[in-house]
Amino acid sequence: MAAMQTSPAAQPAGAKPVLTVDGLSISVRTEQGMMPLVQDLSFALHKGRTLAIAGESGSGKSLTSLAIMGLLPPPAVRVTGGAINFDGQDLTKLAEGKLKQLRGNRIAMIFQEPMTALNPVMRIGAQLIEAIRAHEDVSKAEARKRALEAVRAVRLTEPERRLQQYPHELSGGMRQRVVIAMAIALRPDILIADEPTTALDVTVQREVLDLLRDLARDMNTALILITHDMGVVAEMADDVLVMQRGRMVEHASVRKLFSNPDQPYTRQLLAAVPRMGQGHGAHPDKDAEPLVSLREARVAYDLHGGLLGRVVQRVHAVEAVSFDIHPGETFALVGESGCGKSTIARALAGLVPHSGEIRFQGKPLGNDAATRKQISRELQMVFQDPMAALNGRMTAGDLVREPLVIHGVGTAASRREKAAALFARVGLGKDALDRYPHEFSGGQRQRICIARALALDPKLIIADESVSALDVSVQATVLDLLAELKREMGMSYLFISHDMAVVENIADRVAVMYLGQIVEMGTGAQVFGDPRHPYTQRLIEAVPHADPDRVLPARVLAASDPPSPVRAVGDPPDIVTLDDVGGGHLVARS
Amino acid sequence: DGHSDMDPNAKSGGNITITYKDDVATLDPAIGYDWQNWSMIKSLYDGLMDYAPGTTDLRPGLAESYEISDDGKVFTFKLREGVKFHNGREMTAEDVKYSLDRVTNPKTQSPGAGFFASIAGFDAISNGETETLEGVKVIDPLTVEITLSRPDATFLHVMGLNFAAVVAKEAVEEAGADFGKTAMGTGAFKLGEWTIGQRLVFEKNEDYWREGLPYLDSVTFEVGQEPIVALLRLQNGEVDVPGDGIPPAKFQEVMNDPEQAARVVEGGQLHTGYITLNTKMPPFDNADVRRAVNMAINKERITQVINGRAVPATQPLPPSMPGYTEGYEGYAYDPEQAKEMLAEAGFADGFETELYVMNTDPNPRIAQAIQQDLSKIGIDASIQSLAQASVIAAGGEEDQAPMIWSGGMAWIADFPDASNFYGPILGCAGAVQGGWNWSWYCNEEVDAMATEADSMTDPDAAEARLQKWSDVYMKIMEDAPWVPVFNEQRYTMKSERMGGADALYVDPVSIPVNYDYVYVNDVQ
Amino acid sequence: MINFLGRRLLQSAMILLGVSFITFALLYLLPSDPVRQIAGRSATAQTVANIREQLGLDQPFIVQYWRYLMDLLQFDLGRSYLQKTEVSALIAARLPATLLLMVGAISAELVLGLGMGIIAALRRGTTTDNTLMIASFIGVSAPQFVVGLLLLYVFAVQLGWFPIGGYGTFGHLVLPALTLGILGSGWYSRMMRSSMIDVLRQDFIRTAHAKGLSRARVLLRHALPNAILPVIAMIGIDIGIFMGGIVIVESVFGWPGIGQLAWQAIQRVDIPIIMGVTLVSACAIVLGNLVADIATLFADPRIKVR
Amino acid sequence: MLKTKEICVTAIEPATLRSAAPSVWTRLRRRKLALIGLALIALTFFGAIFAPWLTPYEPNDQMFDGLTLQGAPMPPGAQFPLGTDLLGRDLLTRILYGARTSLIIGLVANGVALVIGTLIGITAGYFRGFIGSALMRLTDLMMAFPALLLAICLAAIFQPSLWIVALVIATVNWVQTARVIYTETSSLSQREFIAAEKTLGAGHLRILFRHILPHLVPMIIVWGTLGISTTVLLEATLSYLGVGVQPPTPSWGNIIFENQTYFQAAPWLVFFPGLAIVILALAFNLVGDALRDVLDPTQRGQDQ
Ligand SMILES: Nc1ncnc2c1ncn2[C@@H]1O[C@H](COP(=O)(O)OP(=O)(O)OP(=O)(O)O)[C@@H](O)[C@H]1O
Ligand SMILES: Nc1ncnc2c1ncn2[C@@H]1O[C@H](COP(=O)(O)OP(=O)(O)OP(=O)(O)O)[C@@H](O)[C@H]1O
Ligand SMILES: [Mg+2]
Ligand SMILES: [Mg+2]
Repeated sequence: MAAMQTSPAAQPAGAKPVLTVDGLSISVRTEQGMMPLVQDLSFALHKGRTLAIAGESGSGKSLTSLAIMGLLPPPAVRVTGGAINFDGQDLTKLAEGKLKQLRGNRIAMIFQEPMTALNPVMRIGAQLIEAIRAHEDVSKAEARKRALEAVRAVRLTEPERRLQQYPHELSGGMRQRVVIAMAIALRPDILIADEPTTALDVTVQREVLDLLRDLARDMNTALILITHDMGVVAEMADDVLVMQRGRMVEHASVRKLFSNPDQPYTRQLLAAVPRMGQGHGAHPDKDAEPLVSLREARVAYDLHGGLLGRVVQRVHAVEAVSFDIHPGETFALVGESGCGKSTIARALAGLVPHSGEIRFQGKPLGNDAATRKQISRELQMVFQDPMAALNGRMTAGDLVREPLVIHGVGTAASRREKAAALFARVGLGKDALDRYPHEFSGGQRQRICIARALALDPKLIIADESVSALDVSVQATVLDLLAELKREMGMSYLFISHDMAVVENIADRVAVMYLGQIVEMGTGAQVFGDPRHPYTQRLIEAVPHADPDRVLPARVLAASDPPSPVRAVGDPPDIVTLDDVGGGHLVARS
Repeated sequence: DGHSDMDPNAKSGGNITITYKDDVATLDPAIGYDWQNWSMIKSLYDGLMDYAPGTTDLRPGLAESYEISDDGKVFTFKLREGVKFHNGREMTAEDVKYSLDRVTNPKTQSPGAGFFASIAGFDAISNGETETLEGVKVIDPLTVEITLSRPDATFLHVMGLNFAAVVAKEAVEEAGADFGKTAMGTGAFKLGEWTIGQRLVFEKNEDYWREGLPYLDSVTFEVGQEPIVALLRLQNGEVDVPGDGIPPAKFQEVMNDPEQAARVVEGGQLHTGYITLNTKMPPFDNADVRRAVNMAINKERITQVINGRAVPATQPLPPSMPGYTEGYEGYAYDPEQAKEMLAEAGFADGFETELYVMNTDPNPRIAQAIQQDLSKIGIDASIQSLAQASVIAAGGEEDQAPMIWSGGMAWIADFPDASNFYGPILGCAGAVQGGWNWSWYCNEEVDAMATEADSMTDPDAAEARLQKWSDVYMKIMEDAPWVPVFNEQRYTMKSERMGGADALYVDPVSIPVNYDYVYVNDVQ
Repeated sequence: MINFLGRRLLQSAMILLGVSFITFALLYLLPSDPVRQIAGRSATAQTVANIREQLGLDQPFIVQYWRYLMDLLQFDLGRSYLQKTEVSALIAARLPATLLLMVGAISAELVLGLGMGIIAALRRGTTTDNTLMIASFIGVSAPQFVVGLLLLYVFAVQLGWFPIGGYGTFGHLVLPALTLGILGSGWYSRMMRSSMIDVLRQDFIRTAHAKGLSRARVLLRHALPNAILPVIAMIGIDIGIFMGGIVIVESVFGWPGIGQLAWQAIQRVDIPIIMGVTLVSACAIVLGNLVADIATLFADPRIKVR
Repeated sequence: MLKTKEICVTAIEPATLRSAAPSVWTRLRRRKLALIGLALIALTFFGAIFAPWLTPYEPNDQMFDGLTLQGAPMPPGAQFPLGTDLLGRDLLTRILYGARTSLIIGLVANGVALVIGTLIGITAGYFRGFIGSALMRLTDLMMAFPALLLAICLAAIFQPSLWIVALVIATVNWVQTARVIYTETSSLSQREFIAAEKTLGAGHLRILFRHILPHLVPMIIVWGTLGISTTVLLEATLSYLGVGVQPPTPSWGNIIFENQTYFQAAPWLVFFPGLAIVILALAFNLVGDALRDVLDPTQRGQDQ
């Protein structure tokens, strides 16, 4: 596919770009010689404007930003052509010592993973102060003051206390804000944000995006925003650059791109974006016996302490949750991070002990090995992070055959056939059987997980944030596959996601969770069309829309600590009561 | 008065440093029984009897004179006047009695108690029936009378043992069980400082009853010093005498350097290294087999293996011991004949056996040399190289150790008398479970001869007595329960500044040095 | 924290109890008779029996152990069979030296091992890396006696930088600590290398670089504190490993520690001393593990005291 | 919406466009260092097995001309390539025969210790609960117990012999491995792919050995190779204390220990056996390092 450059949207007349990238090529050295990863990339960046780089996973977005920072992973990956001009110097030719002075000071970057981007054993304050003192000869106290300012600027509550905390003591959203604070502390000319919100749930995502936009505006910073979420692109960007397989596909202003994309790939990408309001949703078949039924299910994690390790506190992760999943139904759980969605999934899969009642196919879920093994044939789980859920030392083929081997299904030959068939089914070639998980892209890995879950022809698949990390096009493929299987084989899903648009698109029924309890439940149309509970309303409001013309709802930005499900022993939380507001639409009484 | 021993060249004053590998276990004369604290205790304490420096000649110590009754059973000791303990109190006959009572009392757990078995009333005290020795009487403050239950020709030697040293009662009672970490005697030195694990300092006893002695102001013992390192320090001028001698690994180096070799002192030792052959275990119950083994051992070669630091032995007694049989050739090295003898005894094809040995160098090496010699006559001996305590335990069992190489645990005489090599290690008394007669040799006839010899207490019969002992050992050699292998020579070194006769550095009683008589040249 | 310590101390007490029992049992089974050693060569059977009774060695095993345990509870370690001195006094006199040596050795091995490990990790795959690998293996394989004497010969005798053995000043400590440290440094350098390689791959290192920090700062402030975490746990294990080496090193350098005491006691089957030293060394190891855990606690804020 | 097949083509990342993986052996063979390691190991085994044909001397033959008249050993020379020892035996011969003992100790005893340590560590780390804490308390106990004392006592209670020594070494040397493996396993068993296996219905044994164990291989290699030196020297210490292999049976460790005080007078007596130990441990480490890389799928394609 030839790269075609469309002229970017009109730029502020006469303004000189702060950064220009000219014909940038990046390659990796392999056994077969230099392999190009990014080819012939050019763009310009202006003060106070936001450039979004979108595109499929593995298309070279992160590498491009690393190249600007001069942080390409040595020694294999290198810039092999082109120039990056900043402030009259070519960054690709600059000595490490000079680059060091620019990094953090003039060009700052927010990395893709907020969870791992901070040094876990260093206090937040120290990490901030260090960044300031690396570039400005100021006293510790002065640097501390500046750090405090930065922390206030990203609207973290209790800024003084935050400086004393360690990264693990903060939630993902708060950590991401710390990373942003670090990046803006020195008021850089250019801020690169690589997928700053992918790991965050919608409400936090909303806050972070608002923050970035405000900062860019207030400080007149040029922002490069890398994302695969077209909704985010639409809301944030002035210009968009679409990449595919290391090449630029299209470069246009955001309005132009959304209203009139030039390139087929861009069109594909836009078409794949799930949008709110396309949902269908169906009422459950009340007569059929439910496949899964939860009655007052509870999961509490004990926190031990004391001389004898007695339980001193309890995390009420799931509290008196009841719902049914019927055969052939897609049931979705939504809610912010830490509200207990995964815990329900884990309880169902038998990974954590529960109280209350969980029935699968009418039989109560026990904890003895035999029934567990039996149930594991019928109930499969697809985990949030495919890389973590696959044993990196086994080939994809072995991984998919694994459930067959465990349950002694078929012969070696028949298993091999079955694995190949499953791979074909999820759109992976035969050659993929002999490769290892790290040799696949994120989307492909997720498909391996799905193939594995399908191997035993289960009745229920639990999909815990299975598509969140995928770029839209891959996400769409996976969702299609799930729908296809549901049609063909009558499979049921428990679908967990924080992406409201996706949920709305595929769920028959939806339950909204808050602090371990369900606060609203009904068909997709009921919940999304007529959200009754304030929390549900807030969630839906926070969803970014892939529409640059939409007027953003006004919001009071206040960072708040999420309420905690940790309670003293003997102090259980209040149980909410659900009222039927009509047609099986249940809403918590407030 | 001992003044005949004074060295006209000696200078008074100065300090010397002596090193040891092992820490000093105790300075309690009733307990101390290793050759390291043996000489230290000798300098801190005195007994009624003593030896002339550098020799094996008995002389009176705290006793000015003594008388022996005609039947040889009653010894009357006249004590010196004005002898003071280190605390200034005068020593009296009561102290002598107290000390003997104490050492024989089982509560003291003295390893030397058995030496006093001939004193009347010993059995009563060791059974715990009484606390005092009936045979020891205080006649007046300066006279002690000791009555024996049987004549004992070695008794004066016994009174020269550390175990018989005179201690101050009040000090013992004050220190209680920790007496061994203090010292209160009448000796030439008193204990100055003792830092456990590091050093002991002996200070000159200004009131010492042998006038003019000691020459040195103080002696410092540094413990925990690896012998090789001690030698390095000696070469560096930090140490005066390496207490553990010249380490084998350095022997050649020292001897090949004329400057250092000049400071090496060589002397005999009352020591014999031997192999015990368990006469209760076949095939060593056959005297011909034992003789064959005696002929199979190449003593010259073994001596060579330890760098010639010994002389091949022919009999149990070392050459410097009175009673040694001059001119006795022993069993000459002759593997051919040994093989023939074995064949005649019915072991033409040899046999398998075990050789026990203590595990510190050079003993395993010597055992391997012995092993090779045995293999030449068809005996296949496997080596059991064990910790000292384990070898001793095995030797004390009737049926466990067919052969033991005695090195490291070997008999160094307690006192220079021929009888000292018999009782526990060759006599019937030692051939009991847990005993030290590891060859389990018990010849009633020889035992009778030994008893007879030890009853010859008349000083005029000394010659005859020694002849008797010589006969005893010749008889034993005929039965061959042992293979005497070598008599170790002592090689020691001193720093340039050390003075005094060479004999003081290889003193047979006070090893490694007779601290009372040595001096340094570099004092003003 | 108090709770954590309390629980750990309780556990440690159980471990010490176990150690005391096993040691006591093993020594009881040992085929050598301590009474014979005490009584000496000329002892009569009566004397032997007397001593056996006095020491309570004629009692059944369980009674003996029980008595020992009761004394132990009053911090009475008994008296040495051969020296007659209180074991606690003997140990107390020597323990400070051993602890000092231990601290010195651990410092030496950490400095050497971590240094070598870090350099090897940074120079991964180069000649430097390979040279350091060979050096580690030589360190691990070299007999301590020889290493000690060699160091002594070169640095004390030839160069005269340090005293030839002994105890007292810092100069005395250097060579013995180094001798022990060389052994441990081999292990540490191998572990540090792989730990460092892992950490250098992590995201926050890239963040640190992105802040424009100098290479040295990234290494020392960011990589090292993280890479060292798995290594800290080793320090507890180490003390146990050192216990063996201490016997040799203390004797080569004339260091007045408990290693020599233990060595002589084992040779002479002086059971109260062996028991005492074993318990003290077990205490040291348990304590070392505790310290390692607490250090990890401080070094890694993610670990919660439970 | 996009069709499945199209995505399949576009989603292949350039870096993964590689031919099928060559076998472990082929990849190992490409590494020079690994080959050197293998050659050294082979050489050691060859020397140990064919010792009688490689040297004209007997290992225990105390030769008259092997000592000077003063009883000093002979330095390396024409007659005795590596010199002689303190009893006039040929050192090369003893090192060759000693390889037999040392290989048994360094490989078998060390291997058994490694297996025990791994099994205990992995079980305790995975099962937690009663079994886990019982095993870890045992490990703590063993760690607090002076290994040398245990070794001495055990060896003294039984009759010392090569196999007893090997057994003793195995019983005391597993502890550290267990501790380290335990920590690693505890964190591994929290990983999501283990949870995933559980939901598939995999049994404990399968999870332990198919899924956790392979991840421990690098650590096992580090401890295993460093353990070679440690155990060979521990055997020597035991022999030196008289509870090990009995003389005159040679082993690399006891040749060193017998002669270490002579290292200035006769350095070859310590140097050559020491060299042998270092080379053996290093050789295994070279192979181990290479094997670790080869077995690690993320390292594929990185070989020279
Ligand atoms: N260190 C490396 N060695 C080899 N190939 C690499 C390396 N880092 C990245 N790549 C490859 O370079 C390509 C671009 O990677 P990059 O991280 O820039 O993708 P991306 O566009 O950021 O994707 P994502 O949305 O998944 O983050 C990918 O195919 C990837 O496999
Ligand atoms: N093993 C555990 N021990 C203690 N608390 C836990 C444990 N696992 C989860 N929790 C707590 O239980 C609560 C629910 O967690 P859960 O993983 O179910 O959240 P979630 O809704 O899946 O969140 P996310 O969207 O971030 O995945 C959280 O407060 C979490 O901190
Ligand atoms: Mg990326
Ligand atoms: Mg979750």
